[in-house]
Amino acid sequence: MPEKIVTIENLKAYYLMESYGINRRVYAVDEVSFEIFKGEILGIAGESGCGKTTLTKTLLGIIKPPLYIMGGEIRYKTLDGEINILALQEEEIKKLRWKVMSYIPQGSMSVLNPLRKIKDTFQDFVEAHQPEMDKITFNNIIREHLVSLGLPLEVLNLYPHQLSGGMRQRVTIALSTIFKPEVIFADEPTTALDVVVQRGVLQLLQKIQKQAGNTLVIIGHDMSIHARITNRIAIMYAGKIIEIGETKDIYNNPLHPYTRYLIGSLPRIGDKSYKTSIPGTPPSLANPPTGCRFHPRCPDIIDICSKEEPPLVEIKNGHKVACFRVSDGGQDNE
Amino acid sequence: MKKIGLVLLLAIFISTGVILQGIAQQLPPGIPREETLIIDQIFRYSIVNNFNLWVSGVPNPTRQSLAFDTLWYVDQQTGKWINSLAKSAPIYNKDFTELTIKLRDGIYWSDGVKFTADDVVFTIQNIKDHPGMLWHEQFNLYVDKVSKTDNFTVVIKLKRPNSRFHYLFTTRYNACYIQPKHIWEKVSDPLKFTFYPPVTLGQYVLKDSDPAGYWELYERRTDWQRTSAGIITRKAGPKYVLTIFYGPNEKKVGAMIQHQLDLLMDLDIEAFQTLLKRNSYARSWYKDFPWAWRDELDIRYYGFNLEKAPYNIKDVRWALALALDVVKLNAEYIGGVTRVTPIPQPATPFHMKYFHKPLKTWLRNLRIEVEKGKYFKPFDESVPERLATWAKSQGYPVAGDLEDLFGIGWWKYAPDVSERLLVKHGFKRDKDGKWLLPDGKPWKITIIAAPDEVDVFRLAIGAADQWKKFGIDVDIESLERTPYYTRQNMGDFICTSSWGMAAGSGASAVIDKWPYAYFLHSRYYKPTGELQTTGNYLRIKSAKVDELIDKMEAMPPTDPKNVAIVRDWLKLCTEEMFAIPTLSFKKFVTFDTYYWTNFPTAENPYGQPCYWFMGGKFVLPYITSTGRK
Amino acid sequence: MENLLKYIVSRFFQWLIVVFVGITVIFIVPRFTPMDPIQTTLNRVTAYSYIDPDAINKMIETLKDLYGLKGTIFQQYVNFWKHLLLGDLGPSLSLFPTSVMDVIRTSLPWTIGLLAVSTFLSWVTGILLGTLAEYFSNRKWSQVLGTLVMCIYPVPYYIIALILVLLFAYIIPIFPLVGGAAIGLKPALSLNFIASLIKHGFLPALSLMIGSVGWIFLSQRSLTSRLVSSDFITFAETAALPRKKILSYLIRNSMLPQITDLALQLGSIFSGALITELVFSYPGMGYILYSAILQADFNLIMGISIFSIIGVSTAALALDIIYPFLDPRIRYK
Amino acid sequence: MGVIRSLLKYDKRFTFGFFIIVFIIFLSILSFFSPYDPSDRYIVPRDRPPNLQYILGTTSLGQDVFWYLTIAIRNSLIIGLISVSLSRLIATTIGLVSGYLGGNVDSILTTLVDSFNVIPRLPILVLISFAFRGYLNFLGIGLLLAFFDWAWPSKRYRSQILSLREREFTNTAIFSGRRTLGIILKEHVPFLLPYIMADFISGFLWAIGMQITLSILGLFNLDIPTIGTMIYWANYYQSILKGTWWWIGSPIVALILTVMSFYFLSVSLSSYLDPRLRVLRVKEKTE
Repeated sequence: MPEKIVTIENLKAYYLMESYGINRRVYAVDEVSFEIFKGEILGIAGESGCGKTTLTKTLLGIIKPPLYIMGGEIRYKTLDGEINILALQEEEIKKLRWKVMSYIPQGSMSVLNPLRKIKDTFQDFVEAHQPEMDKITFNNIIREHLVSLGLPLEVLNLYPHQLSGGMRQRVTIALSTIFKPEVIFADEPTTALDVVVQRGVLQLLQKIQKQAGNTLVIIGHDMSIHARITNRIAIMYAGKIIEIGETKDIYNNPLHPYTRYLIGSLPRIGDKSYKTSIPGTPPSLANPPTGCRFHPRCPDIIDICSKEEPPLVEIKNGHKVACFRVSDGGQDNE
Repeated sequence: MKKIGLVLLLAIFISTGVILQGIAQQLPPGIPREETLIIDQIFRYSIVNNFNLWVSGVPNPTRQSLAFDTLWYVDQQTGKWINSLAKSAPIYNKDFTELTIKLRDGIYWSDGVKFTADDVVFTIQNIKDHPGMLWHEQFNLYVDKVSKTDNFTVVIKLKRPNSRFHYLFTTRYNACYIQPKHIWEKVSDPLKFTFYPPVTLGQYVLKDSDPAGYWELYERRTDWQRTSAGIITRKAGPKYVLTIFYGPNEKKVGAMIQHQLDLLMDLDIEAFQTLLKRNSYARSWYKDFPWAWRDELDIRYYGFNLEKAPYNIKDVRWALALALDVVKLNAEYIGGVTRVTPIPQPATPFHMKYFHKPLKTWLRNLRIEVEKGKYFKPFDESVPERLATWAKSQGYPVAGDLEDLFGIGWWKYAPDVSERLLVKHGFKRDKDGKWLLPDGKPWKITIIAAPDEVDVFRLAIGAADQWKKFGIDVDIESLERTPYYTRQNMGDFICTSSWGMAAGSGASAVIDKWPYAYFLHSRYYKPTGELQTTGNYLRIKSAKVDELIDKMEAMPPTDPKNVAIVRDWLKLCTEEMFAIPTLSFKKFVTFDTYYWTNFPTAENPYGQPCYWFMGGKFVLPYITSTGRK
Repeated sequence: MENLLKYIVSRFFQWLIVVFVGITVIFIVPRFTPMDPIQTTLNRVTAYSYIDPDAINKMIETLKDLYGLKGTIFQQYVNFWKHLLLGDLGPSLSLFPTSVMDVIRTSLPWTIGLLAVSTFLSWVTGILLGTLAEYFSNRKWSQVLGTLVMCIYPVPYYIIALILVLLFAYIIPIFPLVGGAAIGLKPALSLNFIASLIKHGFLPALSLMIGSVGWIFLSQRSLTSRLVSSDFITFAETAALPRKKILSYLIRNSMLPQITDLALQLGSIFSGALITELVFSYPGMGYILYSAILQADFNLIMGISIFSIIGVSTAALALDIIYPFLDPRIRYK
Repeated sequence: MGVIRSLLKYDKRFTFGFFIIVFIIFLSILSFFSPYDPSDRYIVPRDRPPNLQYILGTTSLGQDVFWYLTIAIRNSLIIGLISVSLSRLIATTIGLVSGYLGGNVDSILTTLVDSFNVIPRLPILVLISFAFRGYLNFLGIGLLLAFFDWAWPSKRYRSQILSLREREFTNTAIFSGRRTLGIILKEHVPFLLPYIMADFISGFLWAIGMQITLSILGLFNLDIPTIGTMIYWANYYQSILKGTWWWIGSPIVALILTVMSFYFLSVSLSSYLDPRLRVLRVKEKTE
């Protein structure tokens, strides 16, 4: 059994909003439990609006109104033992960030301060966590880091707008990994990059993971990326994890009808069959369907689906699924 | 971030400190309040430390009375002739082509140089030589040659006979100031010369001034006895005079309430009454009602462009006059504090003596023809009484002679007569009672007026209200001075609520009225639409007027026969009703008797209270300390 | 570099055109009003004394000559440019023969002192408060401040000034009624003089600042609100950059439009603050210009306006040239 | 209507602004039922403090402050409206033409606008109203104010349009072959509208403020009752010194309420119409 590095238990993260008098509660992450193992590459997949970004935020401990944690725990294993970050003060969480857990934002985002040279941005980030570092050490560390990631040193003296999209994303990755964090969360790291650049960025991520042996969590809707790089995948639907397991198990034997749709949407070489898109639209998280949240779109619906929520049940070998048809054996494996 | 915060904090800290310091000392160190008379500077100097008052653009609110001097004065309060730099009145030869001026011996410039005939000769010659200086045109027009016969005698040869040349050196407000030769003779460009520090003849000398132009500080000369005011009054006056401009009236009132201002030029009645309530030491000419000083030589009137129909008709002008209720105009719009006058001369004690009272019988018998063969006597002697009744109803004490208080009378309020006069000329009323012109169009009058001249503006409102009541559509067009003058000069108006010289209302405290009538002579007349520059904006053009002006011109000003001619002139103006004179000027010249006393008042009218006129120099020495500190 | 030069040259030409047109308009407008500087002078000179009509007519000729008002408007216009290019703004007509430059010199220091300081202070205050208020928009004080600004900002300036002067010069008389410094105090680098300057300038500056702090506060808040949700700020926050750093990111990135505002404000201070000067009896260009208008002093109106026109257009020019240094993304076109 | 109702219910700024504006408009409509002609003076006892008969007291000119105020408010609003309508008409036209056509037209217009912008506004306004005050009626004043308030807004509109044109969706829309006008209407107007709305109100507030400034200087047509001229006359008769606070106080309070309510309304509306926030709302709905 691999070592757990993050344990999530019954996590509930809701948006509570009041706008023009309407009180709205958005169940972005609802009763989610899973764990992340040390040294693995975990994928979190799902359509946009399924709550995966909220989940990421919560895992990073970025909890700002209107987002509220309504219950559950997120425990990181650190040198000081297990820490439930939800019980920490904001300042304490901030100390963990970039060292214990780090974050790589979407590739399309302009995440670098446009008015600062890359060098200065690096300095800002480093100073934030190691204010006492002297200039020479700082320079050495950055150079070493960039070289180890195979990035040209010239970028340091450039402004963000002078970099290509791919280079910008690499620099961002370098920035996020400068302290060699234990867990790296990459939120759609390759979105909006073209295919060739995508591959380069993914290779970079793999390289980092291999070099430092840290844990990488990739959040994204693109199942082909998950297939290429992850060890395990968690599938999210409407604020819930509906299936989780080793990548090969999920791809070879998707148990949840939703997972099957997602995988079915992958293009395969030589496959000329018609790609069925998922019928219906994603449900509103503010007003999720009763019972199984997928039931209005599910082709294999049975009575209980609309009445009770299916629990996440382990089928075998850490492969878990939340579906009555699977757990009550009504669904064949092949 | 922190630094900015720190700076901000520091700024707040400092400013709080400054505030807590309380009211700063009003006066500079070493200038004791009890020795300083603080007077209203009237406006702010846009340019500072330029004392060249011989050019048009150098502002001169109060300097001339403190520091400058000329040959003769006429006190507009008493009518007294004062020989200032001159030792005696002007001496003309028989045909008025030569003027001899005798100067006082013993007057000194502020730098210790003796004042002599050279200075007078130099002044005239210098101004004559330099176009652009004030009085340049006049000297060129009249002066042939100027020379001295001895150190204290100047002889001026005139180009043509002129019995009034000395008016250029005789002042009500100002007259040609004398220049120190020993300073000016070294000046190459007298227009640009700033004359700073000024070397002057007055009993005060500039000590300090504000680079921003809000104040000037003067100090009494140690040799004040060697100035004209010193010689004539034999009194010293306050040691320091601070002239200061506080801003609009409410600020002046605020300053006087705090005893930071001793003497101010004028206030509107609202501000004045507030001041009285808040500062029991403050007062104006009278201790009680009617408070104000009413003896300035000027009047208010409604004027018409006499070339615009129907105002070219005498009866129409009379009709408009008779549709006015002067008691209401005075009481409700001006506060009832000034005198009424039916003739175009101010109702000051001096003028009432020579003109108003002697003309009363004539006024009483004056008739206007209402319809063919039917006459109406318009003069109303009961006006002073009615004003007194009104004043009593307001709870004001009314004491003394009613004529002295309110004037001799005015025209009757007789809208019925107005109506008949108008009907006679073909005017009609429409079914709503509104007047129609003889051609059937609605009658509309637009009165132009300048709001900064408070009384004329309020009188414009009054006339508008009363004529409206009479059935004429009236509105007021408020204009700033400059466009107001332009409109008048071009004849681009129907009715103007005005003041000053038109129809000969301006005056000096002398019997001679030629200087205030000559410009109505038809040789200076310009029709409507053409710019007239001399003052006849009413477009008066009359042979009778010409005849009287010619008569005046031929008469030396000192000739006693002048009175009769001037009376004829006033009769003519009144009969013709060129303009409708209403009230005498009034000013709330106000003083705070906390630190200083013995200002000229109704009880002690030793001089005119206009300290900013050149003659103010003969009043300042009488002002004495109360001893308060 | 070549780009820069080309840009500066073309931008300079635009500057020339703008200045030329602006000055021409100011030259023409007063001359088409029914105001006559000569008549105004005559009215002033003859107000209390009698002058022979012949003398008056001669005087008109002399004044026309001295005032440079001879000839057609076009001739006057050509003449005006001839003098202006030599740096000569001519004599003031209402304060004749004092030169326009001298008149301006008397008042300009006060105006620059008051307006530059209050503009700059309100700029700094507005930006700081605006940024903080948006960054901490959930805090009570931020909401109170926001509401307060919203209530005061739209109130016309005169009303604010009037209320201040009533409160602090009459009812609680802790500030002086008049002037730029205490009576008898000479301009000097002494603590006393500076304290007096601050004391006299405090209320006028405060009145000016209330409105402009409000304006900058509001605009800074809206600029910041866009930034706060922007990617790089979110990322920086995720990376747990210190608050100070984030605020400096916010300020630095919202600076460009604000600097534009500041520069144009500073460029336009030359025409003074008329209402301020009137209400607080404070010296400055506003009143000079106002009385120039009242007295049809064409040259003085021109002179002050030229300062103002050149001030604003030069500020705009300077901005366009230094923009790329402030924002590396902008390049000369 | 639904929008107003929901704004009224949940946005305090809007509620405040809306009710005050309704009240102000009610007052100005009331002016048509005034028992007095605004040019009538000395028709009621002078200088009476507020009482049951004259609820806002009377002036030193014998006018009823309340009824005079209703007319003043009406006139101020009308003049502001004339001015801002004209100026924004010019400004949007020039801004649109300049922003969309580009090229030479743009540079000529830009130079024109810039030349106009460098001219000091207040002095020229003072000069013109000083010289021609007598001829200024409602339309004249509106025109005059409008004439001095189109250049800056048109510059702002232009830059708004330029930045809109740079945005991605314009390109997408062009690629998808939609006609320019269609793009402008469908894609740009929703973004410009709140901007123009807010700018319209700020122009309105400027016009009112300028009325006040000119009136204080006595350079407005003083014979038209407006909030500004009312303050002028109150000052002229030394209302503050004399203690007739109701005379100067009423227009000032009315003025502050008016500008504040309009401003609140504009803030509230523009945040409601702001596309960025609207996107947010749409998101909230679907999530």
